[in-house]
Amino acid sequence: MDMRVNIAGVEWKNPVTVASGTFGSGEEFSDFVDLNKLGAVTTKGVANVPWSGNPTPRVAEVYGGMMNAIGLQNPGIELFCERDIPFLKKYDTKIIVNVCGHAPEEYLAVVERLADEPIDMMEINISCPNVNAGFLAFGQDAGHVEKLTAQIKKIAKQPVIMKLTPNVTDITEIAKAAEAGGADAISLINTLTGMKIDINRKTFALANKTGGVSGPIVHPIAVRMVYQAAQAVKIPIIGMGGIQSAEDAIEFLLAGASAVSVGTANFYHPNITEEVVDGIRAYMEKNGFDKVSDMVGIVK
Amino acid sequence: MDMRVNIAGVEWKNPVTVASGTFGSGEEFSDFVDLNKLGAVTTKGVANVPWSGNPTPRVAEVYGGMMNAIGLQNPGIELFCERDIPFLKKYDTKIIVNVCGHAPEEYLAVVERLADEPIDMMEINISCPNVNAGFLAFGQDAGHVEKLTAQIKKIAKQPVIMKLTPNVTDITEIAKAAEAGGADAISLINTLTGMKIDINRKTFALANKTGGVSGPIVHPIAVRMVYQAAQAVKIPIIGMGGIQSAEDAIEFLLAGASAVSVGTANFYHPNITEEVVDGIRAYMEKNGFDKVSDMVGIVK
Amino acid sequence: MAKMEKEQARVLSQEMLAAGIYSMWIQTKAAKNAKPGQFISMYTNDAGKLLPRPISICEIDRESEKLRVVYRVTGENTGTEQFSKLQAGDTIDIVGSLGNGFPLEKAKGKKVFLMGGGIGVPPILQLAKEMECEKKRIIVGYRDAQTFLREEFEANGEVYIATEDGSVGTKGNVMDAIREAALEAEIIYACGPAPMLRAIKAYAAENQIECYISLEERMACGIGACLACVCKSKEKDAHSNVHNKRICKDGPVFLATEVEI
Amino acid sequence: MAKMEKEQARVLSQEMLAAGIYSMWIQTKAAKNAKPGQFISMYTNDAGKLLPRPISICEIDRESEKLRVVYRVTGENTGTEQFSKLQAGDTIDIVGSLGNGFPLEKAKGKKVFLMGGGIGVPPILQLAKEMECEKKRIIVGYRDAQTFLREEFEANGEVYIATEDGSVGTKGNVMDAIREAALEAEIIYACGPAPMLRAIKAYAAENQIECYISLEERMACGIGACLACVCKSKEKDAHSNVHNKRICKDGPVFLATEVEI
Ligand SMILES: Cc1cc2nc3c(=O)[nH]c(=O)nc-3n(C[C@H](O)[C@H](O)[C@H](O)COP(=O)(O)OP(=O)(O)OC[C@H]3O[C@@H](n4cnc5c(N)ncnc54)[C@H](O)[C@@H]3O)c2cc1C
Ligand SMILES: Cc1cc2nc3c(=O)[nH]c(=O)nc-3n(C[C@H](O)[C@H](O)[C@H](O)COP(=O)(O)OP(=O)(O)OC[C@H]3O[C@@H](n4cnc5c(N)ncnc54)[C@H](O)[C@@H]3O)c2cc1C
Ligand SMILES: Cc1cc2nc3c(=O)[nH]c(=O)nc-3n(C[C@H](O)[C@H](O)[C@H](O)COP(=O)(O)O)c2cc1C
Ligand SMILES: Cc1cc2nc3c(=O)[nH]c(=O)nc-3n(C[C@H](O)[C@H](O)[C@H](O)COP(=O)(O)O)c2cc1C
Ligand code: FES
Ligand code: FES
Repeated sequence: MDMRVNIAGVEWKNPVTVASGTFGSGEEFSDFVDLNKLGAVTTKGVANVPWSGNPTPRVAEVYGGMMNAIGLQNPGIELFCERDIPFLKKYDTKIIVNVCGHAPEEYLAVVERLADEPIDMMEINISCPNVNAGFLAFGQDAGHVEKLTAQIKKIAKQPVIMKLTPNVTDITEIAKAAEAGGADAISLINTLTGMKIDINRKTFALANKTGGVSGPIVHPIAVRMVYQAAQAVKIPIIGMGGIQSAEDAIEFLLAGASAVSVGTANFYHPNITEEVVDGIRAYMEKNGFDKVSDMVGIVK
Repeated sequence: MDMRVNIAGVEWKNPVTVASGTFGSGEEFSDFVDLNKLGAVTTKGVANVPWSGNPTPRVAEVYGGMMNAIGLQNPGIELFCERDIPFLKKYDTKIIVNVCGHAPEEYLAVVERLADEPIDMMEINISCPNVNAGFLAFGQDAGHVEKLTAQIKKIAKQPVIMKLTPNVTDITEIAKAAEAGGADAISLINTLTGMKIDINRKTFALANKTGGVSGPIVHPIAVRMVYQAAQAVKIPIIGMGGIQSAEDAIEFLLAGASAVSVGTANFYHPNITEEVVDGIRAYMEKNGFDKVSDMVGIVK
Repeated sequence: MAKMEKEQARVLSQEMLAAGIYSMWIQTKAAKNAKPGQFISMYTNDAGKLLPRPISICEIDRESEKLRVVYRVTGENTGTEQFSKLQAGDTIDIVGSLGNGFPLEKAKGKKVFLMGGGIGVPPILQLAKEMECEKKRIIVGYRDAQTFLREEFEANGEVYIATEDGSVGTKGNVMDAIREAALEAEIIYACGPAPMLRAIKAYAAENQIECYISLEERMACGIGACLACVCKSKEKDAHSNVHNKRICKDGPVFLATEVEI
Repeated sequence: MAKMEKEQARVLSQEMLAAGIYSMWIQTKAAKNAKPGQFISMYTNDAGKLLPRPISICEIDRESEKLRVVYRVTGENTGTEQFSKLQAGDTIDIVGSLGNGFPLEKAKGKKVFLMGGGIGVPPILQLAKEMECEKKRIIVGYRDAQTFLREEFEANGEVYIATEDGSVGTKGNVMDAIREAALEAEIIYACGPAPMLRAIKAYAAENQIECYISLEERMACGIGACLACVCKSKEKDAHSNVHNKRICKDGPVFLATEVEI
């Protein structure tokens, strides 16, 4: 059983990574999961300078999932490079650094700073609010996506994964824009924007009013978008959204994702990633797939 | 306790109706629910001619919800007017007829045919695939929405509710387009497009490949969109998406909806609509609201 | 019509009949007016699994308001697996009885085949118990020697068994069993997988036998409202105004010539 | 560090202590290294409710690997309501023990206040049991005469009670109780609602008393990974590199002067 996958020239030992922001920098979960068993670790988003994030409450439970408005709190790229990258280097897994910013310059500063760091890939979170586009995010506008991708590619020393937001009319248009901008891969989906109202306190459940919905409830929407994107672009896709079992992950692979990320489920099932790896292997065995890549995108 | 609401000049006895397509023409549920207790009955979508709908399987269960691709099977407006409207007229409730079409002419034919029928409102489903816009629906393009609304308003004899799809980047843009076109009210959300893959059979769970996701899992997304729309337009809003309790309904009212529709929950909780009416009343009592309208949009 | 509702039924017993095949008796008002061939919608307690599982009625005790269902656990983490863990004293939410049932009265004075295959076998039992006819032949097909419900059938008619692996009765399917025993009928009632029903429909057409078949489809409402569970009908259907009939409401039992399968 | 995991703990007993307040003993490996002031993440079996409920440890039996939690049912259809229905023999998924706990050792030789209010009362019990100090005064505030855990406290220190309705002890809150009895302390440990903690923090600042408070916030991971549960910190935090500390990992117990509440 060959679990290896090749994502934009980087070979992962298996197709399973974690969704950014749900696994800290890896360190927090290292008591629960043997990080050596993961194809890659994707870190929480990091910006050029430290961000304080949003006021609390930052999370709320919703039926079958959760909502968050952490606001991308992060220690800034300097401390991240000093502390978190060396920690992850102790493990035999690939390192994907998730990058955020409010404006192109901020993304570019992080990408540049990462150039000489021993990381394997970077993932660009374009769901961050774009200071130049009102309340929309970079990722909601194909033009911005293509431009930002191209700017990043020009200076990036590692393969670039553009991470798409699902809050768009047509995901294929955005996926194509990322590809046109030169992205080496895309990942999707980020969270769906939602809102919860506390009817007793008569106010929003989150201080930020809206938050990003994640967890099992987003899975069917994520599978649809991964499928549509897979029909639209040739670059590899990392599928995520609501994975809480190997079966959920396999749906993404069959729909056209070359790898998958496990997110919210880490919070209530801390060693779920290991189970997903084992479950994919068992499925391959049962269904006669020798290589993971033989499964990718076969449902059309 | 005054439960009455006035939606575009039509007075409902309470703010609760059913979501189109989840309650048949009302007849199928009349053994379970006293239709006299509903503010309004919204019928399944009807077109100018009978539609056969999609091949089966047309539904699939997903975690905390379902997916459907019925394909708007309907008996056509003639039989509908002969049989279903007279049935509903026996009850003391408002009648909202949901209208579908592939092209403007088809919508207009239905609207025209309804002119002299004793119905109270019509709801225009603009999530139908638009034959002139590739795989997009009318409702995914603000220009189409405004134009179609204006065309319908020109001939409609009853107040017109435009029913919005959530599969868009910016719901406020679409809501404003409906308002600009002259809509008397808007309703949202229709289903979110999803996909499920049967990993054992290695094919799509639905014959149509994609389907519309509904049920409790869409609630936070629906509340967010209703809230955003309420900040953007002045016309009344009918909120729906995942209501399975009075609490869920109240969130919509506090977020700015003047009335609510219960959909998928009818399938697993057939008399849920009565419970929602009673639960809203109990909440008003407990929280000192004399009129439903006093609750509407107070969370800002 | 009587006011209907989702009812919390009480589990009276739960028994495994064969590998993965369970039998459950429940206490429910739905038994009062139930007919063979009808089904009930069974609901899980799992907030992740909201849709009903339609399960045929296997036996009816109208007097003491009890129903029996016999069902297959289709896999891990399924609703039917959850049902199989219920024990006497537990409750289960159901809606029923639903659908039209088999037209029993048509069998009067006739030679009848009652045919069941796989998990389509259970509804044949109540049918066999209530049927009054000239000659009652029950032909049931199983995968292997786990011929669940066999004794009950033998108490209610002349039983022929087919098994895929040949371990009991005719090796093959119910059609093979008929041929082997050179049986004949004037009317057929059948429930089972689509290929079996197709074969029976063809056989009935060829021999001009009146034939009723019970169909399956994914359901969401179970009561005719959502139009999920349609099958193609030969004629334009009066209700739908297109060539579609609702299996939950207009069926699950159809005259074989009415529907395309 | 030891390999951690989500554990299926066994419920040993469940008891209602006061209206809506329950006490549960569970069998769990987490007891082994548990400390007063730490908490456990408790998970429901409800597919609709996926996030953990953080609940403080009320008592620890390290020897026989048992933990006690005392918790309030916050409303209908909540996770805590589901917990309250568990009975001896049932299982519950937990992760723990989590957080830092109260710095017990700092109390050596000092006059101590152990202050608990409302549902912040329970963690004070194990603290009282383990604390070695010069003078141990336990000041606990309740809504009314339902003064749960009172006997246990009386077995472990000098107890002062405040009730909002004045039915027992001082009418008012724990601060009123201190004033009424003119008590003094050199170190304070407290857990309770934010307004109470604010008052205690101010009192401690005024009187220059070392003070440790246990905070609450909504959590998603409980282990420091998601950054949901932060509070504002006075200094830039070494881990976050901003003025935020994680209550689940860096707390829930903080030196009062470290955090802004
Ligand atoms: C009228 C009718 C009568 C039936 N009678 C019986 C019976 O007596 N005994 C029995 O074992 N089975 C019967 N079935 C099949 C039974 O409904 C399915 O096996 C069952 O719903 C599967 O549910 P699950 O929880 O095991 O699977 P899951 O995979 O958890 O089901 C997911 C969803 O798919 C639906 N589904 C899956 N398979 C089927 C199917 N074959 N038909 C309809 N819906 C399906 C489920 O209802 C559920 O909504 C009948 C089906 C119909 C339509
Ligand atoms: C460190 C810590 C220790 C605690 N110790 C105790 C204790 O010993 N006894 C006790 O009764 N309560 C304690 N609480 C509060 C307890 O966590 C909440 O009352 C509980 O989570 C509410 O869950 P629910 O199922 O009743 O409510 P629901 O409304 O179903 O909860 C929905 C979501 O909100 C979260 N939530 C709701 N209220 C709170 C809250 N006050 N704090 C944190 N999360 C909340 C829940 O965890 C859940 O994720 C503690 C909280 C923290 C942070
Ligand atoms: C608490 C939380 C924090 C997140 N932070 C980030 C982030 O920093 N960068 C990012 O690209 N995505 C972030 N996400 C989105 C996830 O990486 C993922 O795209 C999304 O949650 C969907 O997957 P899931 O349903 O498996 O969680 C975050 C999600 C959660 C729940
Ligand atoms: C089976 C089914 C059929 C539907 N048919 C229609 C329809 O004919 N016209 C329409 O406007 N919406 C239709 N809808 C969408 C619902 O009216 C509603 O907008 C959506 O399901 C969200 O609400 P819910 O989560 O409460 O179901 C249908 C939904 C379902 C589940
Ligand atoms: S299941 Fe809804 S019409 Fe049959
Ligand atoms: S709950 Fe996740 S960091 Fe505290």
